[in-house]
Amino acid sequence: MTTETRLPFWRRYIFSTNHKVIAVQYLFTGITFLALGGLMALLIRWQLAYPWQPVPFIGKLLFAGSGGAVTPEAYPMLFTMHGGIMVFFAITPILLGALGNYTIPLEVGARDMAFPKLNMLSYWFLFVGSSILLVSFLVPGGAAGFGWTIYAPLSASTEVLPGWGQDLFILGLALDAVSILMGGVNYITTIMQLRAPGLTLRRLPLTLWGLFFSAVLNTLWLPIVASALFMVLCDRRLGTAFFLAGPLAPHTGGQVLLFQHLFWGFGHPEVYILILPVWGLVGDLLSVFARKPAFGYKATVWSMFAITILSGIVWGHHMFTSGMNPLVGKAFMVLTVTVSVPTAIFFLNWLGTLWRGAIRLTVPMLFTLGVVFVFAIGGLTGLFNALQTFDVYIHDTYFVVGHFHYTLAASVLFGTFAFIYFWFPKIFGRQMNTRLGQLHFWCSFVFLNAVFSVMMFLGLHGHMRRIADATAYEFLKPVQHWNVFIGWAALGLGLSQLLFFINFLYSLFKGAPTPANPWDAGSLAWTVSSPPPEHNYATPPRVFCGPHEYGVPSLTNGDWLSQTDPQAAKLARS
Amino acid sequence: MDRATSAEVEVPLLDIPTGKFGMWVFLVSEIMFFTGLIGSYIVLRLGATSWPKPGEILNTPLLGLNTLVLLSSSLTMALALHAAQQDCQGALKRNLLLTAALGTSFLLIKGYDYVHMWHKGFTISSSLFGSCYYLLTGFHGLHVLSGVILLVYLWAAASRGVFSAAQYGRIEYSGLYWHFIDIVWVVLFAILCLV
Amino acid sequence: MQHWGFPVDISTTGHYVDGLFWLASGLTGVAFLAVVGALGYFLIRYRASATRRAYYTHGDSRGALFVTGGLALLVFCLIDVNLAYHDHTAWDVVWGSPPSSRDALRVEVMPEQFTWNIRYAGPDGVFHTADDVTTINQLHIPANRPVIVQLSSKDVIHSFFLPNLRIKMDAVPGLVTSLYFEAVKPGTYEIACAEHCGFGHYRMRGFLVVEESTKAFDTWLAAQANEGSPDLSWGWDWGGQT
Amino acid sequence: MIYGWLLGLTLLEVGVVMAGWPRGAIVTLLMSTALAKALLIALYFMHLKFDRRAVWWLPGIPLLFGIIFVGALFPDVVWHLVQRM
Repeated sequence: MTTETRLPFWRRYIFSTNHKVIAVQYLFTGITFLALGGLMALLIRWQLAYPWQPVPFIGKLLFAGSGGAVTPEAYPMLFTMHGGIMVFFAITPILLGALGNYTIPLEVGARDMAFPKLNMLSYWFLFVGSSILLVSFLVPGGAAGFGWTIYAPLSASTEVLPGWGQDLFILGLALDAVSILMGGVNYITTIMQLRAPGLTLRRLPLTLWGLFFSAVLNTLWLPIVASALFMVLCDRRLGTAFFLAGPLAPHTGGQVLLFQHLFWGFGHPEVYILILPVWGLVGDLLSVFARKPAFGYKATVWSMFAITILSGIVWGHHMFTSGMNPLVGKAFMVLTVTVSVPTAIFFLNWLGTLWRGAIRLTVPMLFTLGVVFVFAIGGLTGLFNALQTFDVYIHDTYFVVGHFHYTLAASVLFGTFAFIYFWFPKIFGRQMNTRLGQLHFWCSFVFLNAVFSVMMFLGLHGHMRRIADATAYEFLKPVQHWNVFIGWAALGLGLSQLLFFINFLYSLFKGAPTPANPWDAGSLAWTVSSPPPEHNYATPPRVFCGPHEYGVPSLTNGDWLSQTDPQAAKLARS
Repeated sequence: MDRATSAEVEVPLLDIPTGKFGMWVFLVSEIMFFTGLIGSYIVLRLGATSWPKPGEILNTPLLGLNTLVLLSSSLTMALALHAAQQDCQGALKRNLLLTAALGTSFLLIKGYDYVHMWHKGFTISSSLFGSCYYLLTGFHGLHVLSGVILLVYLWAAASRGVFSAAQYGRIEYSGLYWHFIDIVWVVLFAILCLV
Repeated sequence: MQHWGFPVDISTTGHYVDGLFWLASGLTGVAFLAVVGALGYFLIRYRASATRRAYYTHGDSRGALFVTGGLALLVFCLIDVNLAYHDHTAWDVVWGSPPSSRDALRVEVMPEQFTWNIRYAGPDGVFHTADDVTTINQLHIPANRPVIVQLSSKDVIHSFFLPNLRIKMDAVPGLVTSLYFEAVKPGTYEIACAEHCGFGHYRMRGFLVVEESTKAFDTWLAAQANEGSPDLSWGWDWGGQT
Repeated sequence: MIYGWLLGLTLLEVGVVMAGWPRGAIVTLLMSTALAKALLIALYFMHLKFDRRAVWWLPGIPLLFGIIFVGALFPDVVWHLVQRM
């Protein structure tokens, strides 16, 4: 196969089939949309803090018609696009697209993904999908306004939401789904088929296990929601009534709840699709920076497996108040609380990894520990939502919003940053600034908890989600000041991300050059130069031990073994 | 490319070629996609108060014929693979072309069926059954179409003589896809047209 | 008017919900403190130092697995099973044992974007007849008498949320859902829509007026009945089901 | 050979429907014939019969989840029939 150095620019950096280039494309796309989604979050918080007041500075540009204030029509678009963008076009591209594409071939010791062309196609499907999403802001009637959960009949009837923005949102999502599926095929195949000699499944980095299981979940459940999305489109434009009933339906027989089943059948696994890679990353990074083998590696992997299975059969806990058959409710409740067993095992193994370690508090380590902290909150508050009787009270309130932002926003965001700070030297061959990184962590940590914990207290008070103006309700007036508080905390959170952007861009061009292995990490990727050569490995590396051989006794030069270190054969225990 | 890298494989878990593994993973997602559609159909139908009797609306013999056409195409596809493995280029090209032709005729018959139904007033928006019928068969039809395109592409490649007893991977993997489409139709035919 | 925690509870069953919350908070709080405590202690105690090397273990010994599994099992029994049991019992009270439709007040609620249509059976006690009483956004009920509400929807999904009674139920087009409750504190409270139903979702607000007595309620109902003829385009016969 | 079986089964299906047997019988028969055909294709044309058993997991897992998923919707089907307005 031709080495790409001879290829023209556009083949090397734009329509490239090289997994490292594609990963960077995913990374930049993801970060861009992260910023966009964050901006929308700020607009939402402003509207909730100061209802119908003109948005300062940017208001005039965005909402010219209303003198700079968010309108009742614009508000649903804001939270719909915020959710859709964050889940499908920010977090997914970064954690699956970038992390997956970059690490998998390097860590399994392959020259590239199993299907490089498919890989390139996958990115460009995402690109087109995200472009369609952006275009949807400009069409008459504006962007989609049915909430990222796309609940029918609101989404499925043009009588209640006529604009083409709705259809474009669904179309963009469908394209993104195709892109993710292509990625999934590549990840699963590469991890299963292209492992270097000696790299048995027990020697895979935990990150790859996380990516593997999340790819499996995507391959299984994304098609389900895709089919539902197409049916919604038919309902909107072809006069069918799959999800329509009552006066809105052109003919009888449609079932409204069917959509919710199909959506959450995917929607709940989606939570784990996003968090599994983070869990894996946390396992690896704790091990690297505690200079100690990952505690209970096998137990962790089996817990991931258990969660992968469980996640597919608990979706009903999103529908306790939906009017579905109450008999199944209890089954879903019991299954849901069971999830906390594998989760508990994760936490015990993470703590076990730190126990008697030699902990180095680097920036990626800070964010990793941040994940452990915020996910403890996110996971434990999940139990509350599992309890039917309590859930019917806090369902669709800010308690739920706070909970899933702790798991999906806080944990996944910290995981994303841990990934970027840890892999930046390998990807770009330069170091990121440590001081800025630490500052970025502590600011994010404080503001993030301020925002999301207060949300849960609002939820306890009965504050519904997705309402544009809490002061419309008497019983919410006394807690309105908390909305103001969240607004300013959110602004702080947004501003502290500037530290990251500055650091990222500065280091990208001016950062100090870094050695091949700045972290003394043991996995395969760190045996090649930073940035790695065009095709990673001239010859397939031989692997002699697991990726977590730190603190090895009877080692004189350093305290760790690389996976390719021949003396591991007699020294390592994995 | 696949073969270039699959040389690096230590001991593949399932010990099948990388390309075949990838195709199977893709088929997994295809199975789930049709699970979503067929599952919705089942749920909607069982939940409905009234449903037309089989044959009452649909032209069962015609669709039965279509089933035979698609089954035959599966046979020719299998023969094509066999020919490739035996290195008989002529038979390979013939069978690929035949498979594509059968796939096309399936689409043509389906198209005729659509037009006919539509004129009889059985449209996608006329009833829940209509919606389900056109949705399921429509998506299956799209899969057949893409399959036909794939086959023509393979045929062109075969004419360039890229396949041999040592090099028949792509024929085999495409075959998997084609047979999968066939299976889907067998199921759809039973649950839509007969039951 | 409180600025923290739950809104005032006017129901007979609300304390089950609040109780579940405090129980869950206690149990998960302990778990959280344990995790964070261990985390903090390890971070201080086991910092990297030039002299010490990390303890080399893969934590896959039988002992380690035993401890991990044991603790996980402990969590499961003490927290999960415990909570699941209390939830189960609470559910049977709050949702599982509706009052008989004879002594209960029956109400039909048919929301549409963005109002709550409310219907009483009227003097003949039968729904969907000419003497039904319909109101908009005004749900009056007598105190200390069970109320059964049946819901459906004219257009999209709405969610009938009574914060002060700690319950909500979606109103789904083409489907009849129901909930029941008993209010004990007279006064005027709010009905909220909890399911996003369009741009007017935030102002889809109704009023729950708990009358002191059945008598006060009846006089109110009578006053309503005199106003024009009820709109019969919606409403359904309960056919004995409660 | 396999092909012959497939043709036969298809003709049988159509025939049965034409003959207009009792509904229950038809449904059960058709489901079994369809299943048989699907199996034949998978086993011989897709050579699962000749692959090692581990490969069976690939189609097996989604089928299993698919059945569980659709099965979990059945209580709701009943519910809709009861609660329909």
